Amino acid sequence: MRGRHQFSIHFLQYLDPKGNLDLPLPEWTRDRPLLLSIYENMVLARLLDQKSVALQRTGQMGTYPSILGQEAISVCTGLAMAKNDVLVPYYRDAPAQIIRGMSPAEIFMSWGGDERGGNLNTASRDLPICVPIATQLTQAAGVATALKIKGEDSVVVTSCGDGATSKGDFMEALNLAGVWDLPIVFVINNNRWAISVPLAQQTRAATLAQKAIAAGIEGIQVDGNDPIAVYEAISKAIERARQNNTPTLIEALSYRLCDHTTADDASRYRDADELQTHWQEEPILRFQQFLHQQGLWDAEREKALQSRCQQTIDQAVEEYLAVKAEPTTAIIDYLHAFLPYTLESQRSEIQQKEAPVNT
Amino acid sequence: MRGRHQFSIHFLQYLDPKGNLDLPLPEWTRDRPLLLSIYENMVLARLLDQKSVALQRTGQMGTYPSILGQEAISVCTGLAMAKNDVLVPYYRDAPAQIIRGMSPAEIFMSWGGDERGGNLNTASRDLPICVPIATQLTQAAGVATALKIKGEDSVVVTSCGDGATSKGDFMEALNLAGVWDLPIVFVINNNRWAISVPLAQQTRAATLAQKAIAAGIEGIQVDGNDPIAVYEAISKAIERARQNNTPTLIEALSYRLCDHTTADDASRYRDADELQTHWQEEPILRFQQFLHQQGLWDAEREKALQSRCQQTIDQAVEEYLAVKAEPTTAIIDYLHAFLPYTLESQRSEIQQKEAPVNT
Amino acid sequence: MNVSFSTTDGLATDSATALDERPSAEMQIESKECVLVEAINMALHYEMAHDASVVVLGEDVATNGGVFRATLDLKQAFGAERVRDTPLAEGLIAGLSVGMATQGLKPVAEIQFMGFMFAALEQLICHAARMRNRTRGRLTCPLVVRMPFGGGIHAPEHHSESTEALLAHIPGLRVVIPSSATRAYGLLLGAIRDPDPVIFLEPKRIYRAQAQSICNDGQALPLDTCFTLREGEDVTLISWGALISECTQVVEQWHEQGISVELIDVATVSPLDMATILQSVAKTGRCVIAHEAPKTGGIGGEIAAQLAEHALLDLKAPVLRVGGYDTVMPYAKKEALYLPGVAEISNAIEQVLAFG
Amino acid sequence: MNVSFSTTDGLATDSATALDERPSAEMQIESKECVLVEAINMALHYEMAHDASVVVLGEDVATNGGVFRATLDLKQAFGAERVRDTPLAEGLIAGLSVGMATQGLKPVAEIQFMGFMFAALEQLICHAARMRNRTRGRLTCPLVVRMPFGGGIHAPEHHSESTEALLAHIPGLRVVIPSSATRAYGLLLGAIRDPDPVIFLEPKRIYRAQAQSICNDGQALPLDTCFTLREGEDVTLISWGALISECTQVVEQWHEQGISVELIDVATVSPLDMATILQSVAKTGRCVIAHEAPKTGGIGGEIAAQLAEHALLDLKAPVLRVGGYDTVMPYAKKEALYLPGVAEISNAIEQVLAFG
Ligand SMILES: Cc1ncc(C[n+]2csc(CCOP(=O)(O)OP(=O)(O)O)c2C)c(N)n1
Ligand SMILES: Cc1ncc(C[n+]2csc(CCOP(=O)(O)OP(=O)(O)O)c2C)c(N)n1
Ligand SMILES: [Mg+2]
Ligand SMILES: [Mg+2]
Repeated sequence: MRGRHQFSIHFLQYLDPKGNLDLPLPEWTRDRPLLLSIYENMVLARLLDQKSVALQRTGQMGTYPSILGQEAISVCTGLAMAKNDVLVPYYRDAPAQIIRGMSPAEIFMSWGGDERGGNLNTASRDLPICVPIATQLTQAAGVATALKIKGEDSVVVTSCGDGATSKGDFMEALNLAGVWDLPIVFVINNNRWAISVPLAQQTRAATLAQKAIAAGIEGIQVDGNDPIAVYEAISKAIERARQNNTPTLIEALSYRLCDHTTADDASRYRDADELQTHWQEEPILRFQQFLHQQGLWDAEREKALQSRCQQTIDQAVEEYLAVKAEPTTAIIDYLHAFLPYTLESQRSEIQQKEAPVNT
Repeated sequence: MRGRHQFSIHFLQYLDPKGNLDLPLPEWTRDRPLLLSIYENMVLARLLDQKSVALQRTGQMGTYPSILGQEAISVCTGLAMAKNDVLVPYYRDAPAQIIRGMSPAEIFMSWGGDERGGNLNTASRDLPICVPIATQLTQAAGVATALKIKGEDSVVVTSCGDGATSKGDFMEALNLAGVWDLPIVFVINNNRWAISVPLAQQTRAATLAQKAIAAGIEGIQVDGNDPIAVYEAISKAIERARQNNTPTLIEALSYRLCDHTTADDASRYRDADELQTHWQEEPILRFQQFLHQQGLWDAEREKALQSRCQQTIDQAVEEYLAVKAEPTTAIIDYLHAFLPYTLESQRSEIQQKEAPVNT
Repeated sequence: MNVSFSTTDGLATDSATALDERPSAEMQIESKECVLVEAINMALHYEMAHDASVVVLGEDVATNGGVFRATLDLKQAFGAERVRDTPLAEGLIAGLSVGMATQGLKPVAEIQFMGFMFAALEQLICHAARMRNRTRGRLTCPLVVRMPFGGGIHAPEHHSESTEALLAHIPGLRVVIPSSATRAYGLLLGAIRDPDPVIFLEPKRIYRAQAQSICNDGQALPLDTCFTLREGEDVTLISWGALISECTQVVEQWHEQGISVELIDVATVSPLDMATILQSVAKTGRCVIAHEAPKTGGIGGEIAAQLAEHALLDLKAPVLRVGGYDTVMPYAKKEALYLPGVAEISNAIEQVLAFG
Repeated sequence: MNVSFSTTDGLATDSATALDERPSAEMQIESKECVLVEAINMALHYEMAHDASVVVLGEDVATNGGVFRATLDLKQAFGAERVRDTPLAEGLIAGLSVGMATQGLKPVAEIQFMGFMFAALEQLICHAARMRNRTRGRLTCPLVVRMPFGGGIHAPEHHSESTEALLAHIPGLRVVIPSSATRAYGLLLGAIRDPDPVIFLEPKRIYRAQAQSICNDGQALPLDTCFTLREGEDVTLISWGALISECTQVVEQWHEQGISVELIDVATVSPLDMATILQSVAKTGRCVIAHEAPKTGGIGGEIAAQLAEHALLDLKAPVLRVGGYDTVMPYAKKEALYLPGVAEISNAIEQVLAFG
């Protein structure tokens, strides 16, 4: 306990913004289908994102938080996890949720103000997205504790934004993961902004990864727009968690190329140049160039992929817009397993109201 | 932001448990009155502590948290602060509060269940002790912010226990102190136990001082039973805070030689050997031996001091037991600056009740 | 003895039928003289032995058995995996419980004192109460949060409050308060087996009051009914928790004067079993409600309001509420001034009797 | 213009006399057409200009001027020292405010949405509401916590709740809710000048509804009275916040049918100005209370209870409450089903008129 203690935080990057390698590729990159799947999911994510914004703008969906430029983080999270693992996501994790079996239509539903969007395929035990910042993190620790108590070899992956690291829950969860040896991976999408508050006003820490030191756990910083670095860090962390119940904090450095949500106007507080420079580092083009260099990609493939994804999205929109309204009583029927008799009169009142027009 | 980051935490100790020096003494130790004052205040603190426990055992006071063995931390805190600085204490800081002008009788009153104990001398702007763990820390950050806004050159010193470092508020306050450059010093009394929970079950961090790294601020670990190390660390930290608004986290390693409070029985969860070994490191005897070696102390001085302190305590007890009961309406008269008319009828009800017998 | 883990989906039904599932022949049943806190401990031992998905967590609950000893010997009996001392963070305790509950465990968390529950409210209100609704039943939150509450034990600041009304206003949370050892045993079993979140408030002032002989047969009590402790014709007296003792004294006093008071222990303050209360007031026409919490905004107000709405014509006198004053709970020396007692309750009854 | 800092001791009196201290001649007074959120912004500008101890803090309040623009241009006008974007932590925002307030500042904190207030409750309930009492007046907490609240704007989960009853039950906290631009201006000034903590809840659904011409004269409104918006003889209709708009429509409707409804805007829901309400019900004998919060345990219950206690003989009909259902606030698609509206309120009035 006494004496001098040394700590260090490393930064991991394989692909520079131009898509050139500055480290030898890890083993797993031999798996070409995986590389292509990373790319395809990022492309799908971006199209889904664009469509979501469009639906909101045309009044067909509610407020939506775009993930423009941050696709690599959530995509690699989804791909690095095993089916039996549990995802405890935050609201910019649609890509991971889709990879884990949620349909794009369900994503639209959640943001369209329909609770059924959180139902996923009923087989899943992933948590739905969480709006109160950082509150998902202590829940994730609880999920990891449950897996451990039940003797499963599954792990938990949970995520949050840079702003979330200022809320006490973040450190409470990290600290517990350390002292209880929980099989959990914390992924921070450091997109440099919390609505209008830049990272520099969020903390004086040089990195967010070093917050792991306070909990006595592993922390690493990666280029969050480099899919290879992100996948490598997350899959290694998952492995450690699965083998030895060792928790890890991963800070994925990215940038929010969009407004905070469709309700926000970032031009009020962020200057255009900063935005422009970060467009040079966005993950999709970067990874496409890499695939080209590896001889894994060409214009034709790109064209095919784009239209394939576009189709998926268009179908999802149709599906979404065709969804039948829930019975009005749904607003009270899921409150408890069994409706307390005291609520029966309220339920019949609700039953007599007609469903509101879908807005 | 990117790249490799290095951090280290140092441990400071001048006096080993036998009172022998293992480092050259700092400048300020030439100030003999100060050295003696440290010792005298520790002796007073211990007598006050014994008396408080006795009062509780005899039903003359409520639950009381002893500070046995941890006197050096609070005493040096009180002595290192300037009059104009602000203390935001926790419940084991009676020694610092007394040094800053609170009377022992007021200490008895607070623990005797009388709000007037929190009134101090009305000139003071120190906060009273805080029961909900760690909640004083964000308040302390607010006090420091106020001092800064008002352009004062005063600083804030706040304290908490080792268990408190697990509560989110702790990190929220630390993080803010860093990003707002606050003139504040955080002192952790690491007495190794949070009621029945040992430090090893509180966190996996090797030190509590390293939690400063998460906030990007200075952290240092000191032997909390070595008054010279504690005073040195706190006064230097206060100086930095006053000069450059640089916050510091100080972990003072000590040990709870007593039960958690008079309501606790530590023998249920802590083995006697551990307790015995830590008696070898307690601060008062250690410092007395040091003073002897420095030729500053002898049996006669000790005798005189003991009786002087005993007198102070005895007077305080008399004072405490002689305190007149407050008017019954005091329970509502301090709720607001002006009693809302809606409470007038309740007030007159209260007025008609006679004061409960002092228990 | 069922030691299989309930699946997330299975949970609701498991718990729903839990009562029947437990033939009392299953284990030899002993009866025991217990005070309230011992009854709680007995219920925890029983349920942990019969349902491996039950997990206990909180500050000082494991090695120390809880600062009030409610979780005594659970760690010895069921091990450190299922009985856990947490780091010091109420928000964490609540968040952990929510997370565990979504994965088929049944966490029984202890908040050491109700005065320290506030850091846990974000998880309880935003998540525990909503997880089932938010996921349309895919994930559920069968957790219990136990908290000692109420005044009268000369404790330090923040150790004596009664803020049950805050929790009772949250749809999705059940709030249960025992007033005797027997009801503590049965209601806690009911709370743990309930497929949804339950806040279980323990009146610490009577933790070690009157012992009762409890048959450790695992029989749960329902969480949607008041208990009529004493039948009466002239006045209905409604209360819960520790004050039930004072109320009982008051009933005795009036009985000697030939006035029969019907005493109702609400027990589950949310959802409120108004049927029982309305029936009683329809009979007596007079009603007094007593609770320790500040009068304004307390649960007594909700009960009185429902009487004003549904029983106006039955009422022969104003509905009187006896509560704490609308001020901060005083420190120990003056808490007696704050707490309503026999005198105040008896007074109110006198007034409603005198009326009209 | 007073730019000296109030001392801790001086605070109470400073604030108490704040109203008189501000001769309206002091600065040239312009009137301006404002919607509610602009009126709040105007009051903040006015008070920061006249009292250097006022400090604004919260998430996105400085550079961005608040997500609803309530704090627009304050940073430009008064600088980054007094207008501060905090890190993302509501507990921190509350703790900071308590700390600042004890040192003679007057923090006006914003919680971005009421649904995120829970992490701040420990500080507000355990400290803001108690600091004066705990120190017998040595330290005080003259802070304001502003929060947008209520439904109807099709926001995501947790952005539409109305949990004012939780705060109204806490002795030591004032809870104030404007229902028009004019009252928002005056009540917020009153809240900032109040020597004790005030929770200021802003009905965001009407943030940009009807504009009113407001004279920026720094005149505060009192925080202990209801506002009778419409005199009437037949029924008393009581509400607050955004629902006042619907209530006004209801009053119109009934007016056309020759029924005069007295409309009371409670405005300060704690402490409750029952005198005004009792007076009105003594006149009309019939009362309907409407709020967005779940009906059970809402503030409507407290009002009805006090009527049942103090006005039983005046009541010609049961006191009816129109509230949200006792369920979780639905997501946007179905929030209209949850929220009480003109139909429900009008219905209740019809019932109390029909009774007896
Ligand atoms: C407890 C809480 N406080 C405030 C908000 C409002 N809010 C929504 S997102 C957000 C910023 C989050 O920033 P960050 O954590 O960096 O995540 P990002 O949105 O940038 O991905 C805020 C303040 C909230 N949802 N929850
Ligand atoms: C928020 C909160 N939770 C729980 C408690 C009950 N409690 C009082 S002291 C204590 C242990 C504190 O341990 P530590 O922080 O190490 O301080 P120490 O008492 O050891 O000096 C606990 C759990 C409390 N006072 N506040
Ligand atoms: Mg961000
Ligand atoms: Mg400790």
